[in-house]
Amino acid sequence: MSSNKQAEQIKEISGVNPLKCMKCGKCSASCPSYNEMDIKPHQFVSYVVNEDIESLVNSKSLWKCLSCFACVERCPRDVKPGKLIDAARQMVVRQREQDYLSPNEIPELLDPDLPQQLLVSAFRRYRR
Amino acid sequence: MQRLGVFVCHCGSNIAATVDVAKVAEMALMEPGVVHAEDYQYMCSEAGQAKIAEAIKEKNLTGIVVCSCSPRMHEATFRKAAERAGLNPYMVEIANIREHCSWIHKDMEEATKKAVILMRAAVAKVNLNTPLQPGESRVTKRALVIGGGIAGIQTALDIADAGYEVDIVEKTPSIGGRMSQLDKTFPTLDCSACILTPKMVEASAHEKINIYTYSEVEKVSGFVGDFTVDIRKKARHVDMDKCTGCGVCQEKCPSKKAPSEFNRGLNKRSAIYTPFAQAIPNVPVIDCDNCIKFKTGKCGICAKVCQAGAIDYEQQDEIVTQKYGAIVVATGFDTINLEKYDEYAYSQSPDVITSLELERVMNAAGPTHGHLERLSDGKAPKEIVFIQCVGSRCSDDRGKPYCSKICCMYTAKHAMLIRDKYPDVNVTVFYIDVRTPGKNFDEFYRRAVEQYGVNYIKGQVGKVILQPNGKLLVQGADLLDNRQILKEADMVVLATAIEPNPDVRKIATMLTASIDTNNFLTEAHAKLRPVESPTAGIFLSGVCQGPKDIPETVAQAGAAAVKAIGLLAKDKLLTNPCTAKSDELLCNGCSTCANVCPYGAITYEDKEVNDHGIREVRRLAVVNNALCQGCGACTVACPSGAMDLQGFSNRQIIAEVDAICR
Amino acid sequence: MQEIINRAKELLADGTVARVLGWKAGDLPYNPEPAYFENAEALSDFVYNGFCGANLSKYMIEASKLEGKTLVFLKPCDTYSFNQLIKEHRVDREKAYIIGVGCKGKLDIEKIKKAGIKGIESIEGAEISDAAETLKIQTIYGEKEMAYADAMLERCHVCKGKEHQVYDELIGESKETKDAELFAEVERIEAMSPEEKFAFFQNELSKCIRCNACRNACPACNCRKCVFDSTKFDSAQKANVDTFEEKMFHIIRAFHVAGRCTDCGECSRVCPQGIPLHLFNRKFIKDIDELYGEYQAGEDTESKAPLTNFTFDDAEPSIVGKRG
Amino acid sequence: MSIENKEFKPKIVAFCCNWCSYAGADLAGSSRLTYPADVKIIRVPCSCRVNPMFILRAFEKGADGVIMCGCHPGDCHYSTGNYYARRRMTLLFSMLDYIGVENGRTRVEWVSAAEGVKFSDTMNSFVEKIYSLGENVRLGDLRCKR
Repeated sequence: MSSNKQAEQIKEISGVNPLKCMKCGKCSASCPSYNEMDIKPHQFVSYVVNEDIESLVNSKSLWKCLSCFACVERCPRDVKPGKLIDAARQMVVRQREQDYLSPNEIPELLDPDLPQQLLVSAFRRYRR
Repeated sequence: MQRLGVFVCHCGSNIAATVDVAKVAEMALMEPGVVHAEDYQYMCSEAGQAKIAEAIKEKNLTGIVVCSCSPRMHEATFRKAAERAGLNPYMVEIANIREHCSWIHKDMEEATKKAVILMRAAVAKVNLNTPLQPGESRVTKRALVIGGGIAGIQTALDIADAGYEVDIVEKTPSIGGRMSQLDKTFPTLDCSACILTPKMVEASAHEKINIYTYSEVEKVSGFVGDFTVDIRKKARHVDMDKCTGCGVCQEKCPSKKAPSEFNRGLNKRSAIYTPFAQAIPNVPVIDCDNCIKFKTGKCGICAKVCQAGAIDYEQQDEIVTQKYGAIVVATGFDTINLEKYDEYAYSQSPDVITSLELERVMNAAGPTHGHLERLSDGKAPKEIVFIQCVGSRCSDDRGKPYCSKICCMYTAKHAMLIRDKYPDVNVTVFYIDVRTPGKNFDEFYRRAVEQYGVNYIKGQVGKVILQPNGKLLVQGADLLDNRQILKEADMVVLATAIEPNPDVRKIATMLTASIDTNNFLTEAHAKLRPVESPTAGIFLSGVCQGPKDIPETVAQAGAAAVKAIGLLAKDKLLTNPCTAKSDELLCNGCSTCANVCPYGAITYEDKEVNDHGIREVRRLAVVNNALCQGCGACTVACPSGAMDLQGFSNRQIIAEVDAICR
Repeated sequence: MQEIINRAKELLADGTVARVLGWKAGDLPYNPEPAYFENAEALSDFVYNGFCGANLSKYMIEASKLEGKTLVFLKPCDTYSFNQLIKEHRVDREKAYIIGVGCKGKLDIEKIKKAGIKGIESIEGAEISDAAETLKIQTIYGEKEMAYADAMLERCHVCKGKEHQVYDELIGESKETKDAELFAEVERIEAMSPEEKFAFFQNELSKCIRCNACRNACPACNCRKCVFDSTKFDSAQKANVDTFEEKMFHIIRAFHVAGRCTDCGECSRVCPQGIPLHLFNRKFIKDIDELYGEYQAGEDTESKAPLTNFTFDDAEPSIVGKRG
Repeated sequence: MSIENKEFKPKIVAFCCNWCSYAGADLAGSSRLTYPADVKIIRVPCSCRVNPMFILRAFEKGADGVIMCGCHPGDCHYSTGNYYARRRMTLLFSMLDYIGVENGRTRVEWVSAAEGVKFSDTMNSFVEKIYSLGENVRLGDLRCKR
């Protein structure tokens, strides 16, 4: 998939318009796992704008993000960097064809103490 | 039948790019009454107007239609051109084929079809136009300035120097406004009080300026040249003539619990108080909510200690009604409410303060008598952190979308003053961009960095944590070095966004001045008429129109004064001739129209009328053309159509509707 | 009724009034007409019974211009219209001597005919002094009977009450006749689908022959020169069938009287084609009550009419869509 | 914007008050915000100048939609004009709905001089609504039976 298409897909999944970012750095300032990241939260936005999705997807930050959404909460231009990196993770998961969860698969996977919310968020992310 | 001329403007390529102007002119010739049609590159240019004048004379036209830009732009130009050529200026109609057609449609064929329809509507309307003569209305040679800050004072001084009477209405007990709360001012670092108090004294001493303090505007009626304003002088409970301003009452007053608004609530004041030492007028005010005498009926010490016998507990509010020719709004600004910004811990720790509170802390007359100390424990701070753009440039609903313009300069000023007075204190400023445009401004900021070693870090602060040991931990990011920063600070100063004075919306409604969603008053034209409101006779001075610093405020105050003087200098004003007119034969005299007239322009009289031979005395509506502003509410309320609006008559609008729907 | 005639004779005799405005017996037992009576002899054919539905307050506009006072008999619902005319300075209260006559509900001859009663010679039980329970109608086909309530005008079934709003004297007692909900009919139409509503009104209005009876009878419709007769609005005469005002006549008339119409029901009573014109006015009254607070035109002579008044938090026009 | 029946070109009349919505329309123009060409604007001094007879006239002469724009309540240049307009239009729309005209064909929108974007968005959404409602047959001839 061309980098342009990937960037479009990230924007579509996250519903974020990265052009609204004014590069204030508040997301990086609020990020608890900033130091473990190679690409910093405020750079997610510029990577998506420059459509350099390859390095974003292969970066360590992809899996360092705790999805605490502090950056989404505090961004003054409501650019939601957390959602962008979450969408980038989607791209990786979807590439390995495990991206569609169908209802009939659920019975075997279901064990009694599986939290209901996990199912709902799994469906929210991986439904067709 | 009218002899009409239609002139279609290319407006360079603005119109001609998407509208086939030749076709519009060609179609115009097919309209009833049109005897002349032409198109030209720039109708509003001298050459264009000459073409109009020539066509009027040559073909003795009785009316013209100009298909061009918005009438709000050049209607006056084309009316004057017609008048110079001997045609009544109100026989001119404009078809807006630029803003409403060429600029918003891409397809040439579609845009041309719409332009032709708009031209047809204008021709249909001008066919029914009648020549009108503007009336005259008198001008009261007196101006009102709402707001007693530097903007209001400067405007009042300039108007008074031109020889006109001016009244200043100030809500707080003294004039001086926001500037009186500042310590120093940029870029020259002179002391704010030193440059403000002479102007305040000059204003109070000026025989043409009359100052109402502790007063508010309550009702405004009338219109340009003839405003009638009710001013409510709130009861001070101190007789202004007798009081000598000795201040004994303030010392002796036992109730010291009220937070001092002037010091931003950082310290307390007595129930009977003057906001600050150099207050003008230097007459105290009793704050009834905190005065023991008013709450419980006991006490009354101030009356006892006052030698001048000026205390008067029974004093009541007083309404002063005054007529004015011009009104200048100078209501100033305040910092926004920071409760929603809990990530900066503003409401958790007293050491997190706004820049305006820092002004009071550093001011000699302030709560800490000028010593820079932490408000929690009074110790001298070693580490101070400034955070820029708090609440500004935010598109969420917590803050304001605009840049407040003055914060970068006053933060550089604060940093410089602190480093100068306390060299061992480290100052760090977290910024997104430092915006210091204009004369000597960037040099001022560079001095703070180069000469005083203020540490500027590019990156917003994410969170300020109040630590158990009382120090503040600031979590920020340094985007240039790509490092996250955890800095301990003794004091954090927030460069808070500013917003217009909250009750300006009430004043705007009274003045029918238009106001935008951020509560800034809308100017008549953003570039060409920045100090006037679209409502004639209302002028804007200072931050009520938009964020600006003191130099710009004083410049705009002077400009507003000149505009007001220009209005007051006229003895008569030309009034809008498009006013309502009642047809004597049809009027039922039922007073429905008088009920809806916002200006009270309609009165009734019994008049002898000859209605097709029947002579009888009838009760008829009479419109006072000086008062009527031509809104048209009465024409719709009148069932029989007796009341009609000249310039926008029922038949004209119906003709436009027919032309559009043909 | 004799009591009314005697009182009128007294007032004429002692000169308090110069003329009497009442009803004169028509050629048939069920069509009395409004008439002036200058002297006592003329009063002999004065009549006041169940068929005197005409609202005399509109005639007072002309009567106010005549010399001396005019005695006028007003039913309770007529007095609302008189108050409204006072508010709009169309009548002169001093030139009118008002006697509030009792009312037991007025009759609608169309309903009697629709009940199959033809060839009417005389009707008993319609006098004001009668109990107004049943009507005995002598016809050429024998005697017929009909309940008074079934023959009553639609407006009397939703009567606003029997107190007179303005009067100098009161004569005769009244009888409550309200037995239906005021807005029932309007709500029934509102509940229809847009297609049904349009079909209902197209069917009703297509019967209209533009005779202007409704306009001439309506006390609120009192312009010296109606907008449909003047050149002010480019709304041409009634002859042109396809012009603008032909189609919208009833809607515009309803709009002009909105907030001023006292719901006296005259428009529907006088319409020769039997179109229920009151449905338009009553719809506006219902909207005004719902959106801007209960308002009964003619209850007083000072209050501002709803359409010449406003509050800061009036409903937005989009409420029409939401209300369904 | 869905334009299903290609040949159906709606006629839409917009009454704009000179001080606010007309200035809003100008701002939409100068900011080059597009909306369909079917909308034609008539300038009136204030929204209180719009007589219900104009709106009925527009419908009768073949308009498919009529929109009236004015200043936000409280911002009227003549202080109370739009309050009267608001009542008149509410009653008129209620009557039109009562006789069966789809109430999507009429609309009131308060647009200030600074709201160019709102003006173009309003026009776009209104025209789209009119396209979905199709041609206006109902008010063609209310009186004569088809």
